[in-house]
Amino acid sequence: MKQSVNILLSFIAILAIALAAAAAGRADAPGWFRILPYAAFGLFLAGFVYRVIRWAKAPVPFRIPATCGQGKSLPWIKSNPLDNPAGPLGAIGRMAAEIFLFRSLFRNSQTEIVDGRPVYGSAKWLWFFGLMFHGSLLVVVLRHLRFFTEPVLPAVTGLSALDGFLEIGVPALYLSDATLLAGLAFLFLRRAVLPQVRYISLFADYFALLLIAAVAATGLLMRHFFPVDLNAVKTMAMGWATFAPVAPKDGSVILYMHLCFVFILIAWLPFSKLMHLGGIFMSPTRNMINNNRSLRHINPWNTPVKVHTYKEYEDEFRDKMKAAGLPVEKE
Amino acid sequence: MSLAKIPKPEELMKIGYKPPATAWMKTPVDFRPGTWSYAAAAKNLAALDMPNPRAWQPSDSDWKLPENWRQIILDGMKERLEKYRSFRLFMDICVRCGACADKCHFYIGSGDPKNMPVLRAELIRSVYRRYFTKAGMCFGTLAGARDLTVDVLKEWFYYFYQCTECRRCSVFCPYGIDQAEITMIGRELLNLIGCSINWVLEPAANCFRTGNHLGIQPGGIKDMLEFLADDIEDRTGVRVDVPINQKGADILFVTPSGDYFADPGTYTCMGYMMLFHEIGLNYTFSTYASEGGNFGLFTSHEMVKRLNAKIYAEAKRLGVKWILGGECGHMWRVIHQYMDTMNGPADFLEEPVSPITGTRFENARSTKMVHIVEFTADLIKNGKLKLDPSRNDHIRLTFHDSCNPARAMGLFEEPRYIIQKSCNHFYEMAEDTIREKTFCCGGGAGLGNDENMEMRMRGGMPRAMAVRDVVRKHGVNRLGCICAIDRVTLPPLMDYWVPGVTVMGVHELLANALVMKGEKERTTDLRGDSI
Amino acid sequence: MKQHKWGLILLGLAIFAIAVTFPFWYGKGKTAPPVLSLETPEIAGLADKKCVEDAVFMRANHMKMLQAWRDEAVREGKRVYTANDGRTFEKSLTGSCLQCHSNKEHFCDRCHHYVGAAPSCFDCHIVPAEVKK
Amino acid sequence: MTSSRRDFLKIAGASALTMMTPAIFVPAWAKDVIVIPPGQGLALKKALAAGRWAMTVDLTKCTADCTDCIAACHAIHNVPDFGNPKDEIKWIWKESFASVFPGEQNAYSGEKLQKLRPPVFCNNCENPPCVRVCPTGATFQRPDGIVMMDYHRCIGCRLCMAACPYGARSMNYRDPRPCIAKINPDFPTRSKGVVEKCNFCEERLAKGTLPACVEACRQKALTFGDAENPRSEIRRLLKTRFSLQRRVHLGTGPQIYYLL
Amino acid sequence: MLEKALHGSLRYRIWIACLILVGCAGFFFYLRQLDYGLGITGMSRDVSWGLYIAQFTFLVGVAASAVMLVLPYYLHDYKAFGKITVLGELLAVAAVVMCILFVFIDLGRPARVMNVLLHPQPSSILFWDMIVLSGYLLINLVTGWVILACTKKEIPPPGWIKPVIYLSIPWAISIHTVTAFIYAGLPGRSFWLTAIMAPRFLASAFASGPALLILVCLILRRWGRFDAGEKAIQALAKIVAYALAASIFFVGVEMFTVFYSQIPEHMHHFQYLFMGLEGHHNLVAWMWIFAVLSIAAFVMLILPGVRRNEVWLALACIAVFVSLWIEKGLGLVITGFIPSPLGAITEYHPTGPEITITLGVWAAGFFLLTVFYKIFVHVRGGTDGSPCGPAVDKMIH
Repeated sequence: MKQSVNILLSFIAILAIALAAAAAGRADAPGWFRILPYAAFGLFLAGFVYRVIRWAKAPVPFRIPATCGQGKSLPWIKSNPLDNPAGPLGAIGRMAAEIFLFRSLFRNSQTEIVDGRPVYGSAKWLWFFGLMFHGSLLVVVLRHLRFFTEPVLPAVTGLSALDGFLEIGVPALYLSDATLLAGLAFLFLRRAVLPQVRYISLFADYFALLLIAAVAATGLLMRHFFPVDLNAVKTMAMGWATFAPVAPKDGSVILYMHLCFVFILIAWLPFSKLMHLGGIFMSPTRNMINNNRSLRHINPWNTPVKVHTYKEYEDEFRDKMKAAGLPVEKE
Repeated sequence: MSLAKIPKPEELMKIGYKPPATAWMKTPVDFRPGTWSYAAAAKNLAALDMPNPRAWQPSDSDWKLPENWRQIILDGMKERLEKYRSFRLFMDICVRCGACADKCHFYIGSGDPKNMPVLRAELIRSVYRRYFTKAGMCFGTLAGARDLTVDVLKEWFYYFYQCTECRRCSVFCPYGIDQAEITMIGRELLNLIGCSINWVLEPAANCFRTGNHLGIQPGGIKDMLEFLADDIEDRTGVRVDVPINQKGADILFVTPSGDYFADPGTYTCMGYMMLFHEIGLNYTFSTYASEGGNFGLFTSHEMVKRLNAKIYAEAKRLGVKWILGGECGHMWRVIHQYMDTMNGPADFLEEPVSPITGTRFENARSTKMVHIVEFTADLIKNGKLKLDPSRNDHIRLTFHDSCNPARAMGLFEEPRYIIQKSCNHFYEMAEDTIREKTFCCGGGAGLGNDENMEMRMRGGMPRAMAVRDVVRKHGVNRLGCICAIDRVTLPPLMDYWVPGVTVMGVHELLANALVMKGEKERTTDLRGDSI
Repeated sequence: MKQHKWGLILLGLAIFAIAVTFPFWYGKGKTAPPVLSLETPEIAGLADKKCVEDAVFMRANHMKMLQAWRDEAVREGKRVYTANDGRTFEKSLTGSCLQCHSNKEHFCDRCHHYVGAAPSCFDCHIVPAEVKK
Repeated sequence: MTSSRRDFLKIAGASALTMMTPAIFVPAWAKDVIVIPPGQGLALKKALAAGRWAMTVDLTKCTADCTDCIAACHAIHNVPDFGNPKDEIKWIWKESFASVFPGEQNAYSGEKLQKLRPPVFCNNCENPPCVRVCPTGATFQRPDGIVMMDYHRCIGCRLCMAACPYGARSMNYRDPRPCIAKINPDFPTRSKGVVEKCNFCEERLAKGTLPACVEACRQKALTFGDAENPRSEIRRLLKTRFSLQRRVHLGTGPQIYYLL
Repeated sequence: MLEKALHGSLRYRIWIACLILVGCAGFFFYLRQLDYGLGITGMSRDVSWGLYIAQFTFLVGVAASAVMLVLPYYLHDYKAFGKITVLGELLAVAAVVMCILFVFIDLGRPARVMNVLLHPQPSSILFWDMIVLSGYLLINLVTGWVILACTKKEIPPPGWIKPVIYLSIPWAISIHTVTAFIYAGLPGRSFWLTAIMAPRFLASAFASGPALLILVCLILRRWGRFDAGEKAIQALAKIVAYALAASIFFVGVEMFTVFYSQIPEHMHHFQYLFMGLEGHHNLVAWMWIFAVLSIAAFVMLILPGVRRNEVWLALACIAVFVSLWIEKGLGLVITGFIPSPLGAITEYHPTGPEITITLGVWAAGFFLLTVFYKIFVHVRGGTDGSPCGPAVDKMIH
């Protein structure tokens, strides 16, 4: 199968990165790890800003919200301010629901033909696991602030405590790690197994999932199977944050792999489909207010066009109009 | 005519959703008869000053493209990437989750993976990546990029003219990616090298010259409207006026030409005329702006603007206070989302106020154009109409939300309110097929032609099956809608999938129930069927 | 209506940039990494200043080792740990570890606070020095 | 399994390949419960070992108003005093003869019996129902008969309290630490939410000392020893004296013998 | 389908808001309990299980009752239950979720709950109870949801669902049997040490669960646009009547054995329950309410004329539910500890926080139940073919 090649390739790519990281770790990485984090983070930030500015530079010539509920019209008709926002509050609410709750994906259904007719079943798994994956990722990222703040922010400590509420093992298994991997597993399997989704999947689709999975897996391995000296890790992280980078002391191979995957992930993010992180905020069908008829929207490049004027029209049809008894401008 | 050529419904229903063994980039397009529309005639291209007028058909191997066609397209893409944030964004942020896949009526009806909105967009995205992103330039296929070849161009033509721009996919997309936007840009690009379909360009050319799609000249319009007035008198005993091009009228009424020239739209038009007469509205038709529809929407943004300009121009010339629009789908997408931006501001008009009820239509404050169902719902709510719903007792109705009023306006309750007040037997279709999740008739966006009939029947299948369900469950015999294209495309769809169901506009239903001053006792509905 | 909405977009970008650069400007990280104090009388009295296993291993693995000790001592009654170099120790947090590292505040806590670890050992196990106070 | 875990620590400690040792791919928390083969354990040189630990309480020596054993036990084990009977935690306490031995008294029992206040504690049963019902193995029986509480593993479901026919178990309904008069650093306190009980001073046995209550009893009423060793003092006492066990008909095999 | 629960009438929204409010109050006090420990409750060294475990016991019965719909429909093709088996399955789901919550909040160290899985102890009945309860939850969630989804799609349910449904029948028996074994297998607790504990549990379960279902059906008929059908409701009422009869009979049997044998240890508990012991009679009033209500309910249900009257039926069902709640939810668990093995009588008084937390869990369960039934009614209403005119009317105010 042609589409399986992409899966294979992405596995190979991940493996290659892991090996490279291992090699870099052996070959006395310190120098490397003084530049790499800044390079990756710089690419991430600059790339992200660049992409957003690039989108922003293109105007939104027309107001094209996709309306998914009753619009605001006559006062006695109950409108749906969230799915069909009539004002900025509604639009903000709609975006918030989209970003935090994956509102549109919540609508998802599954179509199949049964007994010669299409039926539409509820299909919330993608929504559920998608939300679980993204939410877990957010928690994981926030938790890592413990390596970047000194003293550790109380909120971060609280979040970690909540996340490790179930005392599974020592150190306690973070639930977000488990749910993150579960979400990733669902998304990957879905992509690799469902024929339709596999058909549309590109190399980058698998690679993105596997890269994040690699980050999560190396992180989990470090926490539970190949412990590292957290003091040294934090010293390294704080070194970066204070622009006084120090090489990780006694860094393990897994740590190098973890870092390498993270650097590649954040450096690649702005230039990949993962940029949907920023893009969702800009989507005109979602972030616009449906007030087209009550407030004029301006198109900055409203190019003049050639039209067929009434004069030209009457000139052509004047006789016929007169014959039909229709009024004309010019007798 | 082509109904005979297309397979029987049972045959058509055998849809395989298994994707082909070859990767989509390596699966060439097959111009199978019945699934594509004829190319635009040279005369129509010329009439609209469009490039590369010539005689050709998509099934030809040589499309007689201009020498530098690739450059034209790429330049056009670049220009549009800079002009439309939607286009650039939608090229960039799709994650190919596939949530849109089985939401497209053409995919459900055909099983062709390139009819999944995501893949339809990938057709153009792959070219975007190849020429406009570093990754695509460097890594090619691995980055999902591919060269723009004639085969790719043919694929574009086939699949962008196999999308009705209904926006159903956009409802389900987690990023709101709107395939209609991508299709519109895709069609614009194709138009740059003269690749369009005749069923779009002929109405557009007609509209540009005569003011309406059918190319009807002023006298013809008057005759037809008078004829409808005769019919009204015959059914009701009331003679209604037919004001045309009247200066000094309060309101300009614009409706698709299909409403006064083709059944069953004509009954809807009779409905408008009866309603306006009954409430004593001071309004006028126009022969110059005799078309509400706008096939420019299926051509290019520029063409939208060219064809739409007549409405405001005519309103200004006639000196009306505001504009009332009839039942139409894409007409309302243009009026709601484009008209004011393109051809406004309409500062020569007044903010719309119903002369009958005094209601101020706040939501049309700037555009100054009110949808007739908003107008009528307001009349009913204020008790200005006397309705006898039992006159519609022979009708068991279900209602089809047209894509554009649904997903570009959110016009759901107004038509239902009118329906509910005008008849006693109203049944909704399955909830996944109505309101914002409504299915296309299969023939929108200029695809409602006969040569494309198989694809229309496939694309319309989800809608038709939902109708069939309520036919079986509730004995429904009539399909209501508020769209002129629906009134043209749904009857053959119903004949094919659900024989026995006929199609009507909401104002036909209203007019059946409307008790008019001085009317005789009604024995038939507007169609002459006894009640 | 405004066209580009540059205001909103730039605001959003600024918020984003501020958020992701948080560790850089939060700035409280100038403090040096904690120095774990080994200055207790017990350690001072040791001829060979060596922990149960070597320090690199202990830094990364002490929690796992303590957990293993815990289960073996409580559940299996095996209370003697033979270190890699042959020395033996009682498997006991209070009885072994805290005897040398009697300065919990300056040894355990400093690092635990630094990396945001919150072990629950001391909910039950007692630091002898603290009781004496 | 057990030795491999010790090996892990050794190997891991020695090897520079800290992170690459496949042996540690088994997470510590995924380890099965270890079944201790008989005759193993208590490796400390001075540790006291037995086939089955048991205790006799000589009711002829035990005086009703003496609480030395209780005080010693509770002090050494950091047993808190909450000051209310609801949350009360007790390892040893005294009850009336009728309560301890329901059915063993009669209407005409002499004053001598009625006046007795036998000390009661966990019987460290031979067939302990609390171990049977514990869903996590937090309560388990050692090969030497001691019924142990693993405070690290207890989830606080209190099924063992329902199962114990002797009311020997207490639940930490709240944080005990603030209510401990004087903390003994050599024994852990408990956290709120776990169940605890007499453990036959297994921590003292490991160090070669007798249970605290036995040591504390000035009347020498308590004798502790190996019931499986026919030459032990406890066996001698049981051979020569009449003894009662609490609710022995329940089949639990209590290992506290009351001598009369 | 989940989205259907997000919209509803004013009455629905108020009801949901109330449930959320009570749930939040419960959650607040649960946080207090987490902080302070179980000492916040009325439980003590002697009475170490209280309201929480008692509710758990009672609700296992409610959960098991789904079998009373599934069995007649699937094994005996009793068509009248066809429309409402899903109701029973979803009730079971909500009840099992409440059970699990009640066990969870009763734990002293909830954070360690996973130890049950990490260190499984096959000798522990609680371990088996966890397995049968989670299995039952899964079975009912899957069957209920799949059948509902198929109803919505108007397609026949998939073939594999049948074996799962058959499996749910013995499984339902097992959850209550295993739960009964938690009590019946304890050597020192003579009150529970009886071989008919499991049958007693089942009998009361088959009365209380269907009684609740009847009430739900009556509510849905009046306010929910769903009619389960008179035949189904009457059949359920008969099930309740005979199960209640069996339940009362079993209690009588226990009393005979205890009081005729005159073994003091066994007698004390019943004396405490119905007469009070040594001046302690906390539960006496409750138990007599139980006795009166259950017998009155039995009489009402056994008389066809009374049973067919909707109001009387509702009253009888409330009486059944309340009386069995008293018997299982108060009497059975707490009395096992009174008197204690050492003969001490410690009374048990649930505290305010404890009651609030208990109500919070009930609210969570009813929230789930409401959501399920909202979806159920929507799906049923959508396919049963009521004209949609009135619905539109409601949307436009």
